[in-house]
Amino acid sequence: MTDAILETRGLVKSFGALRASDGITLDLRPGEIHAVIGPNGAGKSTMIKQLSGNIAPDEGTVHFLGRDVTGLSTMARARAGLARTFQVSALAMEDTVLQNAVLGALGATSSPYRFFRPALKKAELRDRAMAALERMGLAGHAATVVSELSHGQRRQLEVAVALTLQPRAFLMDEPMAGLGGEGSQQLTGILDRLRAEAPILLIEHDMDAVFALADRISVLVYGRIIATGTVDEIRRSPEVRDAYLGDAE
Amino acid sequence: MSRERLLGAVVLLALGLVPLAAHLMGEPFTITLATRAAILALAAVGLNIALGLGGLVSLGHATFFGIGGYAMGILASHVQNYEPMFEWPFLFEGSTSMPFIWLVAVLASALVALLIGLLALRTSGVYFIMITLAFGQMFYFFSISWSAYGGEDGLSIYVRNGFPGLNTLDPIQFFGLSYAVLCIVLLGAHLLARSPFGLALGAARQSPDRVQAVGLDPKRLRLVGFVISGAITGLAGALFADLNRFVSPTMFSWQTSGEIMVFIILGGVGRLFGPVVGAAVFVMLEHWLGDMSEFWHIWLGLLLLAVVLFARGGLVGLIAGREKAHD
Amino acid sequence: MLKQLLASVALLACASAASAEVKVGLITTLSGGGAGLGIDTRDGFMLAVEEAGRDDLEVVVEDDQQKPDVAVQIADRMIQSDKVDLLTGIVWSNLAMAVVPSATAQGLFYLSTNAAPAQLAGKGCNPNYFSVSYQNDNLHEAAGAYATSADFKKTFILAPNYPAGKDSLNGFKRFFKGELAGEIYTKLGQTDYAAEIAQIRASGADSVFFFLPGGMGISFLKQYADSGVDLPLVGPAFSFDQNILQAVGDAALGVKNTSQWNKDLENEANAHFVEAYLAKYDRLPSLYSAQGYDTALLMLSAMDKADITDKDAFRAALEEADFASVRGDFEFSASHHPIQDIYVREVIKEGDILTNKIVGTAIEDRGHAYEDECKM
Amino acid sequence: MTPILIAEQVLNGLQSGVMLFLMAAGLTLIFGVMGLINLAHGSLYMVGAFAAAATAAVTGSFLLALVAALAAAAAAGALVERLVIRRLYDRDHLDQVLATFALILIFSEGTRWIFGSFPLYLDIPEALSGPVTLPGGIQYPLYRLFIIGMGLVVAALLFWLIARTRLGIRIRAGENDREMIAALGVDIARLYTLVFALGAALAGLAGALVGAIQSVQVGMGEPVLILAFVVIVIGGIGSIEGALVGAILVGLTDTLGGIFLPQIFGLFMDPAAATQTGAALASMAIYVLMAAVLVWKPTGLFGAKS
Repeated sequence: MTDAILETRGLVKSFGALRASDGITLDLRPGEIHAVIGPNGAGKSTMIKQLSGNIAPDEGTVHFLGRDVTGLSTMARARAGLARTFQVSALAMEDTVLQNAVLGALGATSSPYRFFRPALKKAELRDRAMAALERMGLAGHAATVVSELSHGQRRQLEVAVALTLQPRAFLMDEPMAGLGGEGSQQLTGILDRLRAEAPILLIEHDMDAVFALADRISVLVYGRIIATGTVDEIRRSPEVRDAYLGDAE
Repeated sequence: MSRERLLGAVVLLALGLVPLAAHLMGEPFTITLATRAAILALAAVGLNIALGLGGLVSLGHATFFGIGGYAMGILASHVQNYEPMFEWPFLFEGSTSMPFIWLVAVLASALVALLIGLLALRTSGVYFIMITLAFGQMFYFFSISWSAYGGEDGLSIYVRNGFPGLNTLDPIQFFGLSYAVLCIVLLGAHLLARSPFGLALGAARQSPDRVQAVGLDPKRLRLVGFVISGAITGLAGALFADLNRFVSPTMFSWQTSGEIMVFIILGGVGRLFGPVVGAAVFVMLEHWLGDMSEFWHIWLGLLLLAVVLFARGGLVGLIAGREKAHD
Repeated sequence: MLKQLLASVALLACASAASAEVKVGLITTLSGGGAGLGIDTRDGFMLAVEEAGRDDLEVVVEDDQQKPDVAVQIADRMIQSDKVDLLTGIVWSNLAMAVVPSATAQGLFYLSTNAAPAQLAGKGCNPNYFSVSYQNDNLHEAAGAYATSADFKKTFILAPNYPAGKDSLNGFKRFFKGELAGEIYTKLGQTDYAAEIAQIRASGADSVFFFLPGGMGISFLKQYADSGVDLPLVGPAFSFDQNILQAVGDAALGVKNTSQWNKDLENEANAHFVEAYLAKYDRLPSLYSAQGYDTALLMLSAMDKADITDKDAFRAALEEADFASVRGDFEFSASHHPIQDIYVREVIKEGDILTNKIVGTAIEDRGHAYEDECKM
Repeated sequence: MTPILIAEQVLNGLQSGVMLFLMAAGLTLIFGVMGLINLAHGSLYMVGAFAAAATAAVTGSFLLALVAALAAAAAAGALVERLVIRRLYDRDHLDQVLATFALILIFSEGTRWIFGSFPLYLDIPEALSGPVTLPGGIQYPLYRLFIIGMGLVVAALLFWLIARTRLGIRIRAGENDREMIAALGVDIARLYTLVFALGAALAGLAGALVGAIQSVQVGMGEPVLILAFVVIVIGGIGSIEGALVGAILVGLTDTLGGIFLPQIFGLFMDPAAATQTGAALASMAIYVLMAAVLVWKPTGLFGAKS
């Protein structure tokens, strides 16, 4: 075994004739941001769903913290410390920012089958939630209802909820999506600091952010990883230029 | 205090005071009406946990209402007819004690809710509405043809069951008991909504992906919510049967499910006092419109339509504002 | 119209507040699919009340929507709020079972215009409960007796799967001496009887007895007539009642049915009733109208003899049944159910209108099967 | 039990299934295109039956009665769509359930107000009455064969309409993407009114056809409505094929269950208890079927994955 936190070997997933994942092997090492890029339809969503446990691969395995988690549910992986953010914000829109963060803390620390004491009055839940909100600069909005937040704030809340899990690794599905230049820069700074805490597998379209953040980049095309390497290696790779960057620019 | 809270407190207080005044003025029927409103509100508070909090549109809550009713009917009829329910492993004659009947009603409806929930929660959306309806119909037809307990004729219990220290035949005392149960359950529902469970169930309605991503199982949350919801509606069924001193398959009918749902929507979905307002208004309408016209269902229908189309958030929403309270 | 009626009755009542007043609660079905029966009951009852023109009588009418819990609620209101002395009018047995036991337990009189389940005739009989119509089994028993006398050897019998349906088939079998070709319980509210008719055809029966009240009977009769099975049919009056016959159409022609009343019964009271009803409501009376009318006559006769506040005297007056029934002779058994003749009718056409005529007597002076169980 | 009797019962099941299909097709179409649960669909069935009975009483013509049923139900459907249903498309199922529940109350009591509380009369036309002898010696009512034929013709027309015509293309497009067909310049409001009226007309036709052999009375629509819901849920909501398969499945289960269950219980119980228990279980059979299908396939036999 390597010392990788998260590792896939030979993931294959087909939908009818379409091979959305065609033998994906990659790993996420401690302290790094590993970005996965690729054109639309390359199979990035299918890959992340197999990592998070939303869909099961036809072949191949997923290891997390040295354990084979291929057969585990999303919930079990989350409890084991795999935190995920969504491409389209998946938040409880009618609840407040704090309630959303407390939900994360609840999943991480205790059973939800407690029926009488108010959730927000539980110190251990509240402290953990507030700590995460503070780090994302949302502490001032704790009492705001999510539907009233700006788009950027919602992206930050996504990350904050993931943080409350105190995860061992992050799966982030296009966290910059829909953010303006300024918002994007701000989030880039946050992610940059986050990698020390837990490594991030980052799927992202925003190339500026990817090049600024990534320790390593993997390029996914038609369900295959065609190259993995440092930022410079990828920039120089002729295959990547041909297959991807070439037509992107 | 938010306007919604204030409105709720006023309605609840009124529901308590009106029968008291009626008692002093010697108008026992008003007390009966208020008791009916309180018990129907209780049934709707139960459904509101599944519907409002969990987003589970159950068109089969009459199942639990009926099970609660039949728990009362069956237990009490055995005592009434001097026919023990069973003699082995020990002699059991049935029961006419409300606390015991309530316990049986709650446990039986919770158990059935668990079984129905396990199957029904595999589906969602319209399918969930329809499968709950189908389970209700199963119980309805079964109860009609179950001749041991009266079938379509139902079961008549001549004397209202007892509660330690109370004369339940006195309308005001039985009202007080029903009202107290309603208040306790409302408090419970209030706590539940703010508890970790309520937070998680509410989030499972709004964003099941998120709930999974933080390591919680939305299906299990819904199942537990459905069971709690069914148990409360079952308790209401037992009280309703005692109010009428009668149970019949009508309690299982899909119109009953529809009416319980109507209370909630009339009052306001997912609002603590919505079911209370809805049930109280419905009982008053039934009473007054029924006096006004032989064709009062037309007016009831038009009114319901108006509420759905123009008063989103129900009557509570109309008066207290669209925004729900947050703590 | 109802409101005006009530108002006028109430007004009359107010005019002479001095005399002891009788307040009557009439609970019956006035809305929904079963409203026709309740409307006839009410109209028959109110006709007699108006003809009496008494100023010491007030009638409160309420719609039970054919729902037991609503009926209970109305009964509670009438007892608690309107302080009625006497209840009447319920059409359906399940509603009667919900209302009657507790009302009589509270000391009220209940006069049944129709529903008379076995429980209330036998073990659950009550001194304050009187059935003016019949005991539920009676018409079915008469059908059994008729089937025997018509020399039916192999009869196929069917009824819905609910208590009244089971009572019906048991009642029929009690008086039927032949053999059964088959016995079916259908679903309550069923509308398609193709499957049952096929079974009848295949069973080798020589006749069919059915009890399918309301819309079920209409559906059955139409489908039976169209099926080409032409075995003789017999059933209780419910599916051949005046209001239903027009909806059944010619499919009902010639069918024998049993009833304790018909509009051509020859007695003075009946002739007057049919004429007055037709004049007032512009339609022929049904069995329910007749039962409602008789119930009101019984009550009025007791009011002449006793004050309702004196329960024992009033009860004794009711027991005498000293009124001119549209059925001719009328007397109560010890359990307060009628002892009466039950007739066989045949569906005929008078001009364009389908109606019944009496063709014979099925049972004479029939009481009921539960008399011995009644201890009071 | 002879083969002839079994064959006859299968025909009966088929006939009741075809009738259910007419109801279910409209329901499933309306759900598929507009995403609307319409509890008031049974009321349109009732409107059809009453219109047919009233017309037949005046004109004496069964054909005119059928035309009147189609017209009245379609008109009632279009009217209700314009006034009420239109406002419900963007609402959740809960609001739809309640609003259409309210419509049932209005329709039922309104009909009673107009036509009175007593059942109306509608009869089979002379030309279609009485039994015919089928191959194998089965005596079977001609009118029921007519219903089966009529139902199959309507089913074929409906499939053709959806697969081959412009309207069908729009309907299919509407199922997939509301905005897209709006972008194509189709008047979506008119399309919806049309689809709703079409569904209503089918229900009205069913009401009239069935009214001739059953009882035309207030409240006749609700039992059929529940059955139609069972059908479309089994078949998969939004799928016309599913509605056809589901309808026939429900028709057969209901008919054959009622016959065979009591006989099966008769093998090991005394006859009286067996008929009662069998009848009780038979009345639950279709709901058991529905629950079983949903547990096995949570979106019905032909339903799209949700």
